[in-house]
Amino acid sequence: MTADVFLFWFLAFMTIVSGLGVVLMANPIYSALSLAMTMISVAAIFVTLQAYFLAGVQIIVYAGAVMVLFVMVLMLFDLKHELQAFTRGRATGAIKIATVGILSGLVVGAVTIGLTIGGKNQAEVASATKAAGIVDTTRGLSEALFLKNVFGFEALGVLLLVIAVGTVALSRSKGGTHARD
Amino acid sequence: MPLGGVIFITIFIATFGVILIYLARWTGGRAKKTSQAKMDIYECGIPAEEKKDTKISVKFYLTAILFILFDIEVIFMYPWAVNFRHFISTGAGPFVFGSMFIFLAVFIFGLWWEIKSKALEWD
Amino acid sequence: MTSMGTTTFEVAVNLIKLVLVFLMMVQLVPILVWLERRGSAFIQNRFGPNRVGPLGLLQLLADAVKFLTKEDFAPEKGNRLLFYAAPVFALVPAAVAYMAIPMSVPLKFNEYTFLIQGYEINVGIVFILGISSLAAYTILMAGWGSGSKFSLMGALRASAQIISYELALGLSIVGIILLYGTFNLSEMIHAQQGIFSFNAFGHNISASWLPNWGIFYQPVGMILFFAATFAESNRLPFDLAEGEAELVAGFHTEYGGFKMLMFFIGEYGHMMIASGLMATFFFGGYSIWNLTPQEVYQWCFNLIGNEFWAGAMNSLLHFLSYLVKFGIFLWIFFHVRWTLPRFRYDQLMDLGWKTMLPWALANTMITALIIFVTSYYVL
Amino acid sequence: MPETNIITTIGPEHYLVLSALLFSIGMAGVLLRRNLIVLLMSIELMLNAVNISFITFSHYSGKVEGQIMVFFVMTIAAAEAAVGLALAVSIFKRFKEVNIRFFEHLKG
Amino acid sequence: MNQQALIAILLLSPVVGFFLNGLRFRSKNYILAGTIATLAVVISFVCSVLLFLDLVGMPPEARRITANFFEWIAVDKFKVNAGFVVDQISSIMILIITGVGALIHLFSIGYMHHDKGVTKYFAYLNLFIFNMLILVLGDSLLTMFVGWEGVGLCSYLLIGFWFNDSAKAAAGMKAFITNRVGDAAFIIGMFILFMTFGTLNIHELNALAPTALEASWLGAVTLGTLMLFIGATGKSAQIPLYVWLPDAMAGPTPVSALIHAATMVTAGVYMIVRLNPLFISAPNTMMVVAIIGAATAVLAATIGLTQHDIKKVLAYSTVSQLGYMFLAVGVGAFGAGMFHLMTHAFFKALMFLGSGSVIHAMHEEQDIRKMGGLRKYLPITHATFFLGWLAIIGIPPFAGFFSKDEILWKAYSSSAGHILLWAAGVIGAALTAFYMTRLMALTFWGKSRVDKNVHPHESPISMTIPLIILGILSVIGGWVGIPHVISQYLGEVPNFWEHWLAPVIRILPLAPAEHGADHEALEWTLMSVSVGVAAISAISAYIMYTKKEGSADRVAKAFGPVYQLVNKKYLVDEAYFKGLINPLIRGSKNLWYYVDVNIIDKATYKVTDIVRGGGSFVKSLQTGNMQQYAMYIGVGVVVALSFVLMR
Repeated sequence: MTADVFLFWFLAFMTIVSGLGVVLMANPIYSALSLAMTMISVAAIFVTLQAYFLAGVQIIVYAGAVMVLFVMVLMLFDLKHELQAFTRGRATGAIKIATVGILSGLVVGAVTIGLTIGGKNQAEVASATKAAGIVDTTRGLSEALFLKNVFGFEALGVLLLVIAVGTVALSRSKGGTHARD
Repeated sequence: MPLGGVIFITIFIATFGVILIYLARWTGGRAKKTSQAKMDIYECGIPAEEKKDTKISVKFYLTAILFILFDIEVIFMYPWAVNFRHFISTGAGPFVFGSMFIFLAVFIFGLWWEIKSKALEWD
Repeated sequence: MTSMGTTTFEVAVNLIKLVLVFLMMVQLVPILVWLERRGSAFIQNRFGPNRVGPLGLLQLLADAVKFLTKEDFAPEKGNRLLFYAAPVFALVPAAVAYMAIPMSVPLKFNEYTFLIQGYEINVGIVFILGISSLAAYTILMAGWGSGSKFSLMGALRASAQIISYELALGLSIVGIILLYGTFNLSEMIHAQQGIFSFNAFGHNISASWLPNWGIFYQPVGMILFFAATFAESNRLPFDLAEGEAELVAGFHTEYGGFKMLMFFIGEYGHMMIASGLMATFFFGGYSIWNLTPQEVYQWCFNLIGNEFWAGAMNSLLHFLSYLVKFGIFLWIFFHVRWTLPRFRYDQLMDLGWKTMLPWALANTMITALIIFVTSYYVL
Repeated sequence: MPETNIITTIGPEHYLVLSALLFSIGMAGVLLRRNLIVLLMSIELMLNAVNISFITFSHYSGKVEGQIMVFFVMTIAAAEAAVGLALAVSIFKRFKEVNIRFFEHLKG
Repeated sequence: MNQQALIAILLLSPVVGFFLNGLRFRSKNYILAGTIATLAVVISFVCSVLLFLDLVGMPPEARRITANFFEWIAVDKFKVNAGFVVDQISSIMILIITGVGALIHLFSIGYMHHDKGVTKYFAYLNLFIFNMLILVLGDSLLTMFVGWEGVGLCSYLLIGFWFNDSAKAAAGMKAFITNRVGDAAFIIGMFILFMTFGTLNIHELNALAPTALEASWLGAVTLGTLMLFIGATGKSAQIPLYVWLPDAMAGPTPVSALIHAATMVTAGVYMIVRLNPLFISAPNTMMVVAIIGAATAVLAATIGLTQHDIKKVLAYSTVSQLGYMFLAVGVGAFGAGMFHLMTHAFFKALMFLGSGSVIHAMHEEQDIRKMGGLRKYLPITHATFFLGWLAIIGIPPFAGFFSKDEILWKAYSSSAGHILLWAAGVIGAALTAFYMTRLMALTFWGKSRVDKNVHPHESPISMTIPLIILGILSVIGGWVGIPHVISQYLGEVPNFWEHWLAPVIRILPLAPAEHGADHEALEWTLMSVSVGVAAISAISAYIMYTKKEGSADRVAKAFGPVYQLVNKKYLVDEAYFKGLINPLIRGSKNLWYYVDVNIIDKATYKVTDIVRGGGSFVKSLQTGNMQQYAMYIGVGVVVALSFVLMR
């Protein structure tokens, strides 16, 4: 077992465990911190897939910004415990769990069956990757972003503007004791 | 990318920190509860009280939200900045330059709006 | 391990090197604390610690003993897990990020090349920004884990401040990225070696008496970056988190003993990152004035005559050069602390959002415009 | 054709299965948790899972478009989190709790 | 600069102005709005001039600049490009539109400064200029039709600009609906032409136009061109669809000058000139055009005699002059029609702007009976108006003389002409001279009948500058087309106009009988007759309305019923209401009551009841519980995925 393989299993383990932590922890702050851990693990997985820049963006945006916001809001509300972490209702609960289970089973099954059928081409896939050779991923990324998908890029700029305006408007809405004005 | 190294040193430092904590606990000993006041949180000598609705300004989380949004816009500029000379050399310079300036105009408009609407005022 | 080398020997050396860099950081902290205390005393016409050992140097050891013998305290109301985890996590981002800063020219040994840094990362800037942005968790965990209002307020303030200035920080280096066209710190330093020289309108302009440092191209960016790093490391004049008058000591009000020391190490670690990045971005990193490493190596080789030892000397000289720059910036951190008064919180936020951010934007746009005009048009 | 060991040879299917599992975990969170903020976090988890598969396909097909998609997804996820949290704060201001069931008031 | 880019700028500049003003339509900053709008049109004007100079630089046969921006519609054979053509005809049109347009924009800054919706007004004006440019530059009938509808829309918006006044809003609607009738015919015409020739491209249509004349009334070309002509009667206010134009004077006066005198209403004439080979091959259509034109010219002029509203007089004058243009194109004198179109644009825009200046000075008073003696107060307005007056009544050497004389000569001499057409033209000219002199006399000359509370004042400089420029153009505008009979005494000044238009105009041969050597003498005779008649008519009007007051009333009394009939515009509006509109309204009411309420509504209610029943069932699934919704999604995905995978 080479280091790379070990690394993958390690990261996959971390991802799944911290991901389970998000869902299973009763205290939402622990959930948030687990999620931050998941984000960082996912960033590491991006690195193993040679998406270096995106790994950095993942950490900056998700772990460094979005999750900080989550933690901040949770602390703002001071929600230490929930009286009841999970939804009630035995029948719907069963359906929900069954749905999730079947879905993951289906996808996992599909992926493994689909790719073991195509598995004999695995070596070819690998060599094709080498040939395609994303030599400088950041350069490829910027070329695709600023030359081919420039409209999406500008549209996202506008989207962010709209969100900024919208959240300010939302947070200004009156009501409750936490509102300042 | 030396991912292994990063993970190694992370685990190393975390272990190091945990060991230090335990070391200090071992050398200094755990705090003995000689009085309730000792174990209370520090509130300048006034008996600590816990209220459910501590008033904390919404501004904090508003700042965080605005940070996220602007941070992403900054992140968008990174791949542009790093390949800007490359773009110029391939002749796509004016296009990329123009598209980023439109993006920046939106950015500046957003910032201007936030300042104008007093979303960033901390009385 | 992945990309840490191909042979066992290389991997082992690299891993040991990582530990060494970390220990260097940790060991620098007491020295810096001593320096700060002596320095502040000097500035304020006091003596400072001068009883224990020569020049009070053994004060550090005394402090360490004191920290170790303090009893381990955690408030009952708080969350013990987060309360204890916070100081441990305070160490991690600072150290992991600092590892990526190159400190000297690579050392060649047989067929191996060892970098004088923890590890080289090809998206170094993004990596350092991302990892150091994780510091906000430490603060929030500590503040919330303490279960105290003062701590929580201090933590919220500190984290809001950190993220606000992270924006200005991130934007202030876009100019640098535009200039060098890379995220890789080593490549940036490489671009700054040698004499002052650049191309504009198809012509080369150079000055042999000046180094090719980034500060000459990005003075505004430098000022903004340096100011933002002050806020990022929660140092004066931006140490609102521990505004003694209102918030006692901010998020580490409840901390004492070794846990407190670990927060200190984290804070100094951020200062080290800031100083290292200042040197790397704007002052040629480890490079020596306007000389290239090849020239220095040639000089060493003429002096010694042995390739390996000449290389080692070369690395050492550059490391010293780095240390000088590094030290100057750390000293500026101390000096500013004992010179400037503290901001009020609204002034702090105004400075970050309404002054530094627009200036950083303007810097970026003007830099891009100049680069575009000077390289697109050939006269 | 040598026998490929599922443990020692890492291929795209490993990443995809990881992605699927993470997605299912996130989905379970969305379906089962009651705290609105945890719900939002679970959605982020699902988006991350999707990102993994995008990057996987991008890497194994040698095309950079997948990464662009991830970039966009990240942006939109952050925007979604911002709006979601703003809503959660509004709910909290009104009901002093961030239980998902208060969203029923939006039914009208 | 690239010619295609010039065309693009020419077209887009008003659009940019429209958006710049339209997006801030609440602003009351009239200087900014006016500057933006005027600049936009000035830029277009500069482009037009550059394009015109480019054309001049080309050899005469190749004077044609095309710009295909993109393929707009492509359905099987039916292909329409967003293509634009600048040739001899359209280059003149764009010069007029942007040149006169720019002057009118400038005038509006002063005229509209007190108005609340001034920014909106300028946005509409720019939009109009854009649509008008599309209309004239479009290389196919469909592109032209886009502009055709666009100018109709702008006309509607601007007539009803002060829509708080229900009469003005109604005037806008009247214009719009009347135009719709014509537009429907225009569309039918396009259908017929496409069915016949398989293309709508004007250039191709002209090339495909049969050289043999089509004698039948039911021939495709005749029907198609007739339908197009009916469209033109709507847009250009000819019998029977002229009724909207006098009412259109409800809009701001500069609008009347721009849209309802200089540009939009001439679109019909322009369209016929554009398609001249096609029209020539349909002599029956030509005859109809000429007769309608002549009839309109006389009829509108008679109504103009009796009106008291300064703008109404000018409006009927416009209808009458448009009649002249149709008369010209109807007898095959396309060049003369275009010529008159241009000179008319100058002097009628001038007179409308002058009347705007008067109205402005009189504080929104439009009744000429309450004016008089304004020459003292409004010297510049009077002087320029005077030039316009000389031009319109056809006194040499003013612009109107040359174009009108050309039309009258062609009406007589052309093979499609007739002496009766010529006579109608002369009568029209005499009437024109009469009522225009009456207008001058009642407004500017004689004793002041101005209300004591009103203190007339000269208009600001932004309003007088356009007047002066247009005044100069009204004098010299006709000199580009001096007919041979006159120019031979002036040192053989070439007739620039004819040379310019010659390559794109098919000229009907002169009637064989007139091919004699004495046609020069004949031309002189006819010319002196028409000028003489006009002069006598003008002098008599002058005497009647300034020297001998009350004589006009006596004449009116003497003609009693006829005068009343004319004053009430021949009761055409009333007839339309009685014969067409009221029956239509009654019919639709019946349709609504019997068909809609009883049959259609009942059926749809049945459907909604069913849907509502289903909806209330589905509604029970909407609990507001988001997680339940998410579960539905999940179950759906599972079902879909298993279907795909198990297949």
